[in-house]
Amino acid sequence: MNSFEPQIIAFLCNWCSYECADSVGRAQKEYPSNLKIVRIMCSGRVDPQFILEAFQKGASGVLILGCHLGDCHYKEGNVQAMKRYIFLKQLLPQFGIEKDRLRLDWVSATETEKFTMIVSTMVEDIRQMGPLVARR
Amino acid sequence: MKKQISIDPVTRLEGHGKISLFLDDEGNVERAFLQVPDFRGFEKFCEGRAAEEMPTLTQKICGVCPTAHHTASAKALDDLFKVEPPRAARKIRELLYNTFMFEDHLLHFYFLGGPDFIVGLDAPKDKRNFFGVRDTLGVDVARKVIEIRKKARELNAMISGSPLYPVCCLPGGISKPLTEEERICIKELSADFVPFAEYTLKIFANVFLKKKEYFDLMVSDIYHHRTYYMGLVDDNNKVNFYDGKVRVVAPDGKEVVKFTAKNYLKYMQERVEPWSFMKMVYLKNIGWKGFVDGAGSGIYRVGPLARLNASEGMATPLAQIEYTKMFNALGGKPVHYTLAYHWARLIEVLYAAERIQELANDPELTQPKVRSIPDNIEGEGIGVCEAPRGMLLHHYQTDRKAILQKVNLLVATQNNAAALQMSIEKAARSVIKGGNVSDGLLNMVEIAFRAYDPCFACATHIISK
Amino acid sequence: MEKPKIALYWCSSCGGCEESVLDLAEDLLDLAESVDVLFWPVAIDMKYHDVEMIPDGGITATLINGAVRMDNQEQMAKILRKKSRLIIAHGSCAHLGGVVGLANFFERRAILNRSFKEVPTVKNSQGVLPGDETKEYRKELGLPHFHNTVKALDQVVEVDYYIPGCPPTPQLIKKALLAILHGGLPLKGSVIAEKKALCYFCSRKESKPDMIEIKRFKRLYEEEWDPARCFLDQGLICLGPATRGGCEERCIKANMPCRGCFGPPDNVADQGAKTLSFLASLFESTDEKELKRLFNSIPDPAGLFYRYGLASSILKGKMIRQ
Amino acid sequence: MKAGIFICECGPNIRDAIDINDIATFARGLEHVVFTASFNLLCSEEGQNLIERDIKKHNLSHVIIAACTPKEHENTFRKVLSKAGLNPFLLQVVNIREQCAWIIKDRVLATQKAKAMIAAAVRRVALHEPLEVKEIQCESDALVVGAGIAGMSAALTLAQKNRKVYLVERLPCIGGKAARFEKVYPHLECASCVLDPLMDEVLHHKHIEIMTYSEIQEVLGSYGNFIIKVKKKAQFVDSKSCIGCGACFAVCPVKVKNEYNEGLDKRKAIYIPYPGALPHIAAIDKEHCIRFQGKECNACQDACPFGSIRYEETDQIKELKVGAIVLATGFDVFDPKRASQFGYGKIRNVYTSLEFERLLSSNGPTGGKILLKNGEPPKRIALIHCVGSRTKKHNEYCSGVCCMYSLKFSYLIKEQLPDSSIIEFYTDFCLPGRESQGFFNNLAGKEGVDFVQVKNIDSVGLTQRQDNILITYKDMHGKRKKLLFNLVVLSVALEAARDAGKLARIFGISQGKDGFFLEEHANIAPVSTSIGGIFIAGCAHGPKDIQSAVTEGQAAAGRIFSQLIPGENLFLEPITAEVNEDSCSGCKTCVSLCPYKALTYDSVKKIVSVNEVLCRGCGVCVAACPSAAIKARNFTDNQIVAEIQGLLQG
Repeated sequence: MNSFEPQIIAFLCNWCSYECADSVGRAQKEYPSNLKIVRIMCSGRVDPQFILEAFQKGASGVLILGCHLGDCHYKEGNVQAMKRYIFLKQLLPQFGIEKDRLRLDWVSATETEKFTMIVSTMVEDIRQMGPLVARR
Repeated sequence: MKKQISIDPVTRLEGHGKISLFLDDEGNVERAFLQVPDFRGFEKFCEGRAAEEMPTLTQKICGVCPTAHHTASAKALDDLFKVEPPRAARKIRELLYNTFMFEDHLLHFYFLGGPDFIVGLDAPKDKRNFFGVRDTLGVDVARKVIEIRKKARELNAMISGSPLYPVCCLPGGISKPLTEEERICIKELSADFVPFAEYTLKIFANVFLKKKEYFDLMVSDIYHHRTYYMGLVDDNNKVNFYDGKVRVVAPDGKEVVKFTAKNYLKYMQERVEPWSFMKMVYLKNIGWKGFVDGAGSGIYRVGPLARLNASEGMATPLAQIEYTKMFNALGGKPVHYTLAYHWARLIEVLYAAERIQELANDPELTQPKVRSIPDNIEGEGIGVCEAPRGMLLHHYQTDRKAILQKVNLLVATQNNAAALQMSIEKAARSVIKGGNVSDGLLNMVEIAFRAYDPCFACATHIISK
Repeated sequence: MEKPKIALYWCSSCGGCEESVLDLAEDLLDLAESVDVLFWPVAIDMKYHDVEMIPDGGITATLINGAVRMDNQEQMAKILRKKSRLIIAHGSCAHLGGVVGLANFFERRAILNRSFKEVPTVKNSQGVLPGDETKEYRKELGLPHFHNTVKALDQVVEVDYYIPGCPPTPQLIKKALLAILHGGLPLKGSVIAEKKALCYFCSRKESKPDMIEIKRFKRLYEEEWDPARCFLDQGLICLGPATRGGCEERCIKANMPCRGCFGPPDNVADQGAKTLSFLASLFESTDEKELKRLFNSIPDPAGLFYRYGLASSILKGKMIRQ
Repeated sequence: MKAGIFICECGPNIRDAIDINDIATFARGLEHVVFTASFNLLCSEEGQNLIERDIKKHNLSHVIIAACTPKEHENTFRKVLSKAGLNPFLLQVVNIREQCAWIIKDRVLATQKAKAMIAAAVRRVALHEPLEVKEIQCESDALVVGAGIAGMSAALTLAQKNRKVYLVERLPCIGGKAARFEKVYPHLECASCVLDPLMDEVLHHKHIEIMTYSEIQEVLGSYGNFIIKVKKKAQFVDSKSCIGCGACFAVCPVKVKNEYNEGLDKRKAIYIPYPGALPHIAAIDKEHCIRFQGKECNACQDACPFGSIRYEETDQIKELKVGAIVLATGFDVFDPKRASQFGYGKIRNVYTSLEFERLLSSNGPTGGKILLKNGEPPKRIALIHCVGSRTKKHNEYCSGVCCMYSLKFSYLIKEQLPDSSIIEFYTDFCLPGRESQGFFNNLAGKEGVDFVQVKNIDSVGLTQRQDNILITYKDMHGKRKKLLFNLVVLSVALEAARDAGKLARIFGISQGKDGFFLEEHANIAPVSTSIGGIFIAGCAHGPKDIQSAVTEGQAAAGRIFSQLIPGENLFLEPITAEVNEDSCSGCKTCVSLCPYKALTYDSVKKIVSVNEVLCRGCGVCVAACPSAAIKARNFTDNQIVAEIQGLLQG
């Protein structure tokens, strides 16, 4: 089980969180290579279908990062993201997916510490949960 | 060296079926099996669903008798939520239900079971179907059959939205009342139901009663089994499709028990055979004695003939006349001839048609109040009704939020399952001798179960507790 | 000239699709004139060995209904694929997996045990299961294998067209058959129904406000509702916005909300996820607790959003336990 | 499809952390990929030429560039594609520097991840569609609402570069509130010396069309092409011939409170707001003129030497076509009646700061003399800060200007009444900027000007004592104290204009919870709003001093200059949403989600349409659409799903 390396898909919004990932890079702070980033304009673009696709195609966890509430580049896109996230989180257990495999959080462009913290704890948590096997 | 013959799939019935015959060295039938090779496992996946969705969910068990499942389910919910539908709602449900019985029974006579006799047992197999019926009785009759069926469908669509799958039943009533315009329209649509039912009985008379070889076949030992019979009856022990008590009569016609559906667990038990997905129900207190008939065996039958055997008459005048006529012609109650199911079925068609007319003329039908809103969730509910093929029972248990925890369903054809097996085996043994097998003879085996109008789709989706 | 040859077959199904063919009523007779029906278990006496006689491509079109649950159904579907120039998935089960697909919330074992061992009506002390070896005629009496996962037809064979619906309307079946007989079939892979979602055709459309604001979802048994007003606006879940149109609004006419039997519109991979998406946007609240409460006021969301489409949804069912 | 992959070594940055050859070979093996190259520095002139050359040479149809973050050079590389004759959007940049090289120390893992990312990019770019940068023709004229200091600066700045500007003012005169001040800080210049030339220029500028006594009724269209309905209220005086001689008000029998002097004196029903108000033209106020109550009266008409009175005049609706809008609709002051402890309106000689400005003003009710109601000059004067500001009860914010104008008052009082003694009651001083502290220090030195700090303003209470006013308060140690005054000025908060809500609705912009118009972004887009082409300036956007109001007016003008150029088209963001009319069911799910009002329901077609001018391409509507009828250009569902698959399965 410990040898299991989870793959985590992260949806990052162009303005705060993707910028933050870049800052982390520029600061050359290390974080687990398990995280695979998909760049979108706004966390509000995240369609629940994307999250299910990720789980179906082999992700053991999905992370959504957006601008802090109130700081959304598009005013309230992140609010919509949050609503769908909360709804989907409630639904996942019926599909045998633990709620904690899906995570949403807010990071500003400068919160590099928070970013690396979120990523490494999530990778660790999911390594503990083990892999998911989707029906074919 | 044994020889196996299989009829696969068995045709002109609802669902998947296969008959396997095993001939001994003399070419005589040693054993015959009616296998049902399909299973959808409905049972499990209704757990966790919302109770109020069950009438529209469980009816997908069977596209031939969805209205039966829809109704049994709704009645189980009435019980679960402890609500009594308003009078108008109950009557509309009954109207919906009788129209469905009317239509479904006719379908069997003209499309499924009837063609064997209307077209002829000796007819080539590609003729033994509705198109053959069209050629035999003439295209006008065929068109009339279709027209009548269409009217029945329209009538039900008006009440329930869909001509096939009703969606109108809710705990404590139905989703919409009927307007006076609709009632008038219903009257017109159903105007020629009774005449057509009588006409169909005439056809039956011509085919069966006037043709000696068919009458002899009907009363021959090939298709004869002395079993118990079960059916719903009203307070006067008259046949009722929508509601009533469960009455069981012995092979000698005497009542052995009469119980309310709520106590079904006391009286009914199921058996599993490794060679079929269809479970077989039998009378618990008598028990399973193998595939044998007689008072000593718990095997019983349901459906049209069983209902007539288990009752003391029909609640409508014309049907009552036909009822007496049949028992007189076949030597009194109970009738054990499997092929008489065809006759009993058409008497029920007449009854349904008469009942539809009564209801269509009932002023209460258009009262606006059609729902009673429940104020508590009892947590357990049982609903029963007479499906075309026999008694159907839904049993639900839910949590406080009316989410299903346990479900149990006893379906018409399961009640007949053991009898079906006996019937085809007996028929096979009687008609196939000395290795002489032909399509015609094999069909003689098939007519043994077609008489029951079995529904294997239903029978293999038992949602179990 | 020779008539087109048609076959109908059912996999794991209820027979409703057959009935809806009979509901073609008088059109059925006319159609019967212009085609040869080679195989149709519910209506005519042709057996499997008759089917094997048919040369490859010998059938113009085969309508298959029902989901694929047993291995013999998969085999038959493959045989018919070979024999037929066109395969048409007929009805929700063949199209999406249908109600049967809900079984994908459970494992094979649990489903069998439930009905054949655990039920109170069953007396089965030896714990016999259908498909177990029989004492007599072991081989001959074997039963087909019961798969762990229910599949839609196009998950086992290539499907040319889809007729959606539980059941499909006779109109759509007619439309499809006429297109087959007289040409004019749409793009391969098309679903033969409307492109737009049900909402567009709904008689209650005008009553739907730009912004719906509801405090919670109501259960169908809780109260009566306005027979003319948008269900969503009344707090009743309706899958209309996420469901393909063409059903003739049967349920709406009966004053009942949509349950999604026509499946998602084109380009939607997961009807349930989309339903969740649009429901989430109905709420003003941004408070996590409140939103949880709102969502939890939906009983059995997965069973409702995926009523007909689970088997063909992105996840296809519950994750498999290792 | 022929995809080419260019890998940037970014000097040692990527080269040292990732096995370039390994990923190049891997990439070469991917479907659609016909060409791979790596280079030391792709963003360099040389690198760009190399890309352009290879695109042409191998006639590539799609390009993947594995380098640094797209936020750095995506545009650079898009230009390169254009130069090479490819649509710039057939490009996908893979961020292997920030996301691999710099954050994964293990070379093997870094290389592995880079491969997955490249595989994902190839799958994604295969689904890219060429996008056109759409252009729309647009009006370069502008509408400025509110002819206060901010509005005038915006109008002038625009007009100076020959933009036609419609300057709409609700009142009969321009200049806003500042025009009614006597002197302005920090240099105590006379306000009219500062403003009159400005107003004059506005008044006579050939590119500015002033519409006084006018109100906005309706706004249609969007950025570049607004259509505005303006109601010009009847003034009943011919603006051409009237010279404002005043003969008419002498004879007018009706007297009403003069709101332009904060009701401190009376005016007639035909009037000019205040001496020197511009334009200097009389107006009849219909509400009070007895003629319009049905009485027989021609007094003004008979008295007018120029025959300028036009009783028959009616309201006119004028339609304007403009490309952009500046809202500079100003503020209103806090009404102290809402804070009863100050006894405002009950106790004599208690004034709001705005009233006091009029008392000080040479064109005000007293001709600039500071007098008590009894005509005597006051001896002891109190100034109370923060009335209605910095308290949860009323306005949580600090109005930011009250300290300075209160200090200004002290200067001016001392100027006029050297022997008077002044006490300023305050809790804190807000003196930002280069000049303020000095302004305070100079005053603090003055004899007879004292500052009393109180714990909080709510602890200050006023009561009438004969002709005097008793002020009680808690000092910093919580001790109750009393002092006697004969005149008190309340430094009231600046609040959102009373009609801000109505305007917000008309223009479709948002308000903050304090009622002021909401900017698009507090830091990086302070004068634009969520609605493209609508800008805000001055106190309509929040409390401000004159300097900042002017700055914002000019800034708004600058935004318009930079985007609306006469004869040139407006370039639209190509990455926007697009509605597929065949699939849209008109379920309206998306409509309320769009923060830019870019989505509207077409009740004829029964579906929704996108206004690409307003859409910013966030994609919120796309995710919500249950019919997948909305496409997010360059972020389509299948592009993103392809990327996900690539990342997970290579």
